[in-house]
Amino acid sequence: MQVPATSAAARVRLECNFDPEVLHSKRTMVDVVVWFFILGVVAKIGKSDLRLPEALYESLSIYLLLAIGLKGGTELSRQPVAALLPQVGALVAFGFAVPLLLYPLFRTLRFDKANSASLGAHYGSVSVVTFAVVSSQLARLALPVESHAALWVAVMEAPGLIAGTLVARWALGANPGPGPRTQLRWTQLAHDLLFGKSVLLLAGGLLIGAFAGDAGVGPIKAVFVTPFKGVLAIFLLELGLVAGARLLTLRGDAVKLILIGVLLPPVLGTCGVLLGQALQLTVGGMAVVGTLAASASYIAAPVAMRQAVPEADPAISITAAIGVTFPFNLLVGIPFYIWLAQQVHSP
Amino acid sequence: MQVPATSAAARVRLECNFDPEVLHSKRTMVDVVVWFFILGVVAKIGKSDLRLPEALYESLSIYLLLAIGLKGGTELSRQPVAALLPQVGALVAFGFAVPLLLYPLFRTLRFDKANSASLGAHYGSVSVVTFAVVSSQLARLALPVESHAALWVAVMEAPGLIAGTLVARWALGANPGPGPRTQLRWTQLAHDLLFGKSVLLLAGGLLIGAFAGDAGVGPIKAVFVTPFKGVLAIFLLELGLVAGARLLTLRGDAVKLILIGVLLPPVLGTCGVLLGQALQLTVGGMAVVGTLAASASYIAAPVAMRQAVPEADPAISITAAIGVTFPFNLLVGIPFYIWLAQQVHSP
Amino acid sequence: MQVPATSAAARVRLECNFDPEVLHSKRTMVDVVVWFFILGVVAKIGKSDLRLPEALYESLSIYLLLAIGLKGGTELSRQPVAALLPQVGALVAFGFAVPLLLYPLFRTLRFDKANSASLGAHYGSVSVVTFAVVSSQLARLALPVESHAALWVAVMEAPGLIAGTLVARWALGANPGPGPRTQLRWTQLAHDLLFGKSVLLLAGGLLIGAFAGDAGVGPIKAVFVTPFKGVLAIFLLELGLVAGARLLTLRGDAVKLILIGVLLPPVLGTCGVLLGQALQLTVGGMAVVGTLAASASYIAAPVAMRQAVPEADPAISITAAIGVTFPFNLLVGIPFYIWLAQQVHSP
Amino acid sequence: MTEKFPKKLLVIITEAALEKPLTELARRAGAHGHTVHDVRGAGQYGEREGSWEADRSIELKIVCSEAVANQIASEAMTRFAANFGLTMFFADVEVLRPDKY
Amino acid sequence: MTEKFPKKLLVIITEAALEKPLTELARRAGAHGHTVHDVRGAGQYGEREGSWEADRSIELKIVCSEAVANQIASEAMTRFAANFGLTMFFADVEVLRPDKY
Amino acid sequence: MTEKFPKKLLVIITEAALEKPLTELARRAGAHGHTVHDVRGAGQYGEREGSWEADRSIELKIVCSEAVANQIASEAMTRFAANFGLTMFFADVEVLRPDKY
Ligand SMILES: Nc1ncnc2c1ncn2[C@@H]1O[C@H](COP(=O)(O)O)[C@@H](O)[C@H]1O
Ligand SMILES: Nc1ncnc2c1ncn2[C@@H]1O[C@H](COP(=O)(O)O)[C@@H](O)[C@H]1O
Ligand SMILES: Nc1ncnc2c1ncn2[C@@H]1O[C@H](COP(=O)(O)O)[C@@H](O)[C@H]1O
Ligand code: NA
Ligand code: NA
Ligand code: NA
Repeated sequence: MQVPATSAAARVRLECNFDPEVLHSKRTMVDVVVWFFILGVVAKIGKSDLRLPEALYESLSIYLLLAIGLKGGTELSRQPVAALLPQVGALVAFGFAVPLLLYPLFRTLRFDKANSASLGAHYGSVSVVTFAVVSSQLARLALPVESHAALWVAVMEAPGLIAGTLVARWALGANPGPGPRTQLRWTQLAHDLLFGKSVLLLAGGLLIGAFAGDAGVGPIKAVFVTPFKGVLAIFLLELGLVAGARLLTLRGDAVKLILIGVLLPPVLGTCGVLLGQALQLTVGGMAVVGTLAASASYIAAPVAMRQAVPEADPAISITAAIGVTFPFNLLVGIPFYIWLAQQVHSP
Repeated sequence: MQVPATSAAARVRLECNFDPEVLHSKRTMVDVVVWFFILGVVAKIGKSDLRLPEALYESLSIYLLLAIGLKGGTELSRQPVAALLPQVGALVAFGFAVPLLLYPLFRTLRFDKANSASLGAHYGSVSVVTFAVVSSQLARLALPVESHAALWVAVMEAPGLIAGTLVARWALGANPGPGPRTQLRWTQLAHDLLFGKSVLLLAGGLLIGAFAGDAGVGPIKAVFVTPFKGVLAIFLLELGLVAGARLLTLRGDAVKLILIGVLLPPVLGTCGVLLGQALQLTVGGMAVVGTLAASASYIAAPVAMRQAVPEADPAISITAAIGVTFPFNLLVGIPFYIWLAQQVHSP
Repeated sequence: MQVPATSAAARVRLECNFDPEVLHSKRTMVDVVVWFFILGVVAKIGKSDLRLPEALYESLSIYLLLAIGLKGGTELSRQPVAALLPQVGALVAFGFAVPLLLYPLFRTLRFDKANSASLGAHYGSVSVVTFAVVSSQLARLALPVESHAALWVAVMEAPGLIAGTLVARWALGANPGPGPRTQLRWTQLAHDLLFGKSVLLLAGGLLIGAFAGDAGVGPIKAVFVTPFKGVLAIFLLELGLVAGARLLTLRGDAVKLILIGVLLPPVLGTCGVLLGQALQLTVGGMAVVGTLAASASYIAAPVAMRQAVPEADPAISITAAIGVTFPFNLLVGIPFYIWLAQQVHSP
Repeated sequence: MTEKFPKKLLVIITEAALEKPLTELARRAGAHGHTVHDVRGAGQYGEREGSWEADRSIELKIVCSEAVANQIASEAMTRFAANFGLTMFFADVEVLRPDKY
Repeated sequence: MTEKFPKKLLVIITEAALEKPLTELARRAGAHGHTVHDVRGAGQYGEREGSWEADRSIELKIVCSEAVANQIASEAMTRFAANFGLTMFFADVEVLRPDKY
Repeated sequence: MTEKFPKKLLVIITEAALEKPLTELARRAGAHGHTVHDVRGAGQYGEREGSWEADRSIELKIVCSEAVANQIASEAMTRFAANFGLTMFFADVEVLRPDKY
């Protein structure tokens, strides 16, 4: 992995811990939406009776996916498709590679075959909400991002899940679990990923945005653009409750899961930033790809893995993804990927 | 039925398919909210696991009814009531006549007595969401509409349902179905229509708007006016899922239902536009009355018919109303009624 | 209790029923949100099938609590904490005193011990929605309020509930009810109040607002500030349904409950306004404290009393709180407390 | 050990439109209470996903004496079975307070 | 055919406020699990529509041995029946994995 | 009095991910219908609060002949019991229209 050349100034900044010009004070460093997440975690760990109705959770996640897609879509129509192909190809390949590369690592950490494959799939796929938070941070810092970034999210959702499933098939094929193997139907898996809620709504939003264009989307911006960040805040409150619940159930393999959840993201995130650099993205773009790479899916992945690799214990992957990695990225990871992207960009 | 005199220019426009000045390009012809409906249909037919929570569906439909009422109400207070009476009377009579006139038609098509009455009731009543879509289209085309149009929706909801029930009583009275007749309590039916969700919220919104006036409604416009179209988009996504589900269940009588669902609206819509002309409405007003006439109810009607004409198979009416007529109106009908209103208006 | 000196002019105004300058016409006197409450009551009493989904009710109440907290929080950070302590102390003491003082009154009215304690707890605590309505009224009348008023709500939630529980323990200790006494665990009660939904969200919102400051909260104002009043309107529709249901179940003790529900608020409200005067609050601040004092809790209190004083019949307290006192405050009480605050302020 | 008394549990799964008529019927037939919740499902009349008004189904439970259960069931059969999706079954249950049901 | 083993199903319909106390009680009494869902209904203490906090009801199901069911039921009766809307019934069920319940 | 016919009620409480596979399995095994609703609960595999996708549980009810119930249960056991939280029980019920189930 090529280490970016850093100027003296940048090196100084590194020592004084993140760019002091951009992230000047503790208060502005933490995006307001992150406080909602923390409130949720505190509520759960404090055994509050606060419970967001499941219908609200579902409604908000549908909203976020559609809104992210729409935003990217209005810009997408202006892009020459050919120019996007290398990006898409590289991101798909990256997402696909992650589970393959992580599998031996997890096996070394004594996770069984199914769990190693499933964990890899979670990290190979991406977290839409983490994407929303990094976007919101970049907007606050006035760092522009490629306007079609939502497309990256859409294409990075599935490859990691497919690769994770392949690894599991290959690994378990020789040594099946206790129950009789259910035939994996690949067409079924492909269908479920493509028509799964996340990809369908992201892609649907992208297409609607592209078809309707800025003028068409204008009258619905009061729902899909203006309130986006506030809705994200409420969703993070709910995710805080979920993450808090996972932290409460940490048991035997707690140490392993915390280590994975904290150490993997910076590594994957660094790879992502460098990939962004290789694709000649903007600073914001590099930070976004870094964040996507570092994020672990917890909407599409758990559902997909339950179907494709039922032998894996969902508690393990979910705890790592939403109990550890998600908060880590919110609090530490995202500022770091942004900082790193700025360093890497310095000529 | 009197055919409107069309100028040479209008005739030319007719040939080149809709007014090219107003509906200039394919892209702007389709309102953005219609894409959400299509996304829903695609998701359902593609067997996606996307499901909007029922609580969201209910919440959105309550919102839409209230918002439509409120918008009409703030204007209503400025109208002399006497001036509205002829309109209201004509619309009530129209809605009442539809099931009576359609009954023999449906019987000819070999629907049984109960289903013929129930189908008529659905087409005699109106679809609130179709009204919302035509309003949104007219706004985009900058065609003004009578500001109290919501009143039309409110008064056209019930008459068709009452007439359909009467037809069923009359037809089935002589030849009751397999189960013993339940006594129809008219006071019960009247109560259920008046205090049913749709009429109550529409009328409630109208009255609140009228009482509070523009100044009073001002501070709640951020909820009931600004985001209206975006909320409509989400609701149409859900209706797309519902319509897709109905299309998937089309079976034996598919051809009949598709024919009815596609051929009735233009006929009823034309009558509606001409009625609007007779009432000396604006172009926008004629288009709205045409759309209301052409629309089939799927909120109030199914519930009312299940109580009043339980012998009718709800699948038949609902498939025609929301599986065929609703998408038809969205994609073809509404542009046609608007175009027709413009033609009719040409002096 | 010291009666405020009223000038001749004020006395004249009193006779002609409320200040004619401020509350000039019937129409503007009733805030638009109150009409939504009335619509809900009418729907319920008219036996409409209108039902707001429970998930919507829960979502809205979470929203309102968070939004009220946030709004207060952004201002809180600017206040010297020391200056707030006397206010907080006085309000806590007031809330604590109410159940102790009301207990003998309710006993005289022949309520049993448990119900007397529980009723006192409901009136000792506060209604968040009543607070929202008085704030909205004051904004309409352009009367400024202390910007940290939400803090008052947060601190006045619990004391009344604790005092009511203490009274019940003391009264029932000697003469236990039919079932064997459940050990009351005080730590449990303290935890449940502090981490209960209302206090947690109010306090959470306050802290987030204080941490993030105006700049941080800015981007989420489109969700938590702009639509606040419209959301309140929808919530009042739901509360109207709930209040209507309580009115429908009024039976034996109807007269007693109506008397309590109508006569207590003006008395408590007057005490509250005078307390506000003693604390040297603004006119708006006095009106708010008066309203809080006069309001009866129906979110936190019923839940807390069910746990702490299960012998009390929840129907009694809830009917008084939401069936009688809440509508009374909406329609009559709040205008009166505002008027009173203005009188008291007149030098 | 506290004594138990036999009762019947009648479960009715049907369209949401029948919630009010059926609970009224049950009260008239002598039931002392009922419990309802929303369900989705499939049967003879096709799938009911419960995602919108006309597609909603409920499950209604009534604990009562055998005579009352029979009365409710037979009335529901004659009035509704011909025109509504309707699934009914009886189960034997035991309760602690026989007068309550 | 796989063998079946008799167990008791205890169903408790009550106010939502008792969800936590009852599931804790069940665990202490030896139940290995439980299932809950929200319901609405009516009984001796009037109608409960479940449309807001204080009006919510739940149905709790526990599959367990007869002894555990009796223990849970009798404890629930003594602690809650006097002050809470509470409907309980027992049914005989069969399971495939007797040790699980 | 109308005649009653014995049937089996099979109740399966499990993760929401199995809703589709299990209802398909039931149809193939010969069930004429099914009813589902969302639940929360706890068991061997820990608590499931149902507050988000991966945490949702369902309760599936099938009224059918004993043979069909056995078939569904044993297939569910072999295919899913090893990897999914799964609670199943059988109860005897009576219906009025035996051919419907
Ligand atoms: N065999 C069955 N087992 C369980 N539930 C059923 C069964 N058949 C029907 N149902 C339920 O009863 C409703 C009406 O059934 P049907 O009258 O068969 O259309 C369906 O929507 C299902 O929820
Ligand atoms: N006979 C009954 N059958 C079914 N459910 C009942 C019955 N009686 C009461 N319930 C339920 O149990 C709850 C509490 O009942 P109760 O203690 O009678 O007020 C009610 O809200 C109903 O949901
Ligand atoms: N003994 C029990 N009684 C009632 N429901 C149970 C029981 N055990 C488990 N469940 C339900 O079945 C689901 C899966 O159980 P398990 O396989 O034990 O994890 C749990 O989430 C509960 O909802
Ligand atoms: Na990733
Ligand atoms: Na019509
Ligand atoms: Na108070």
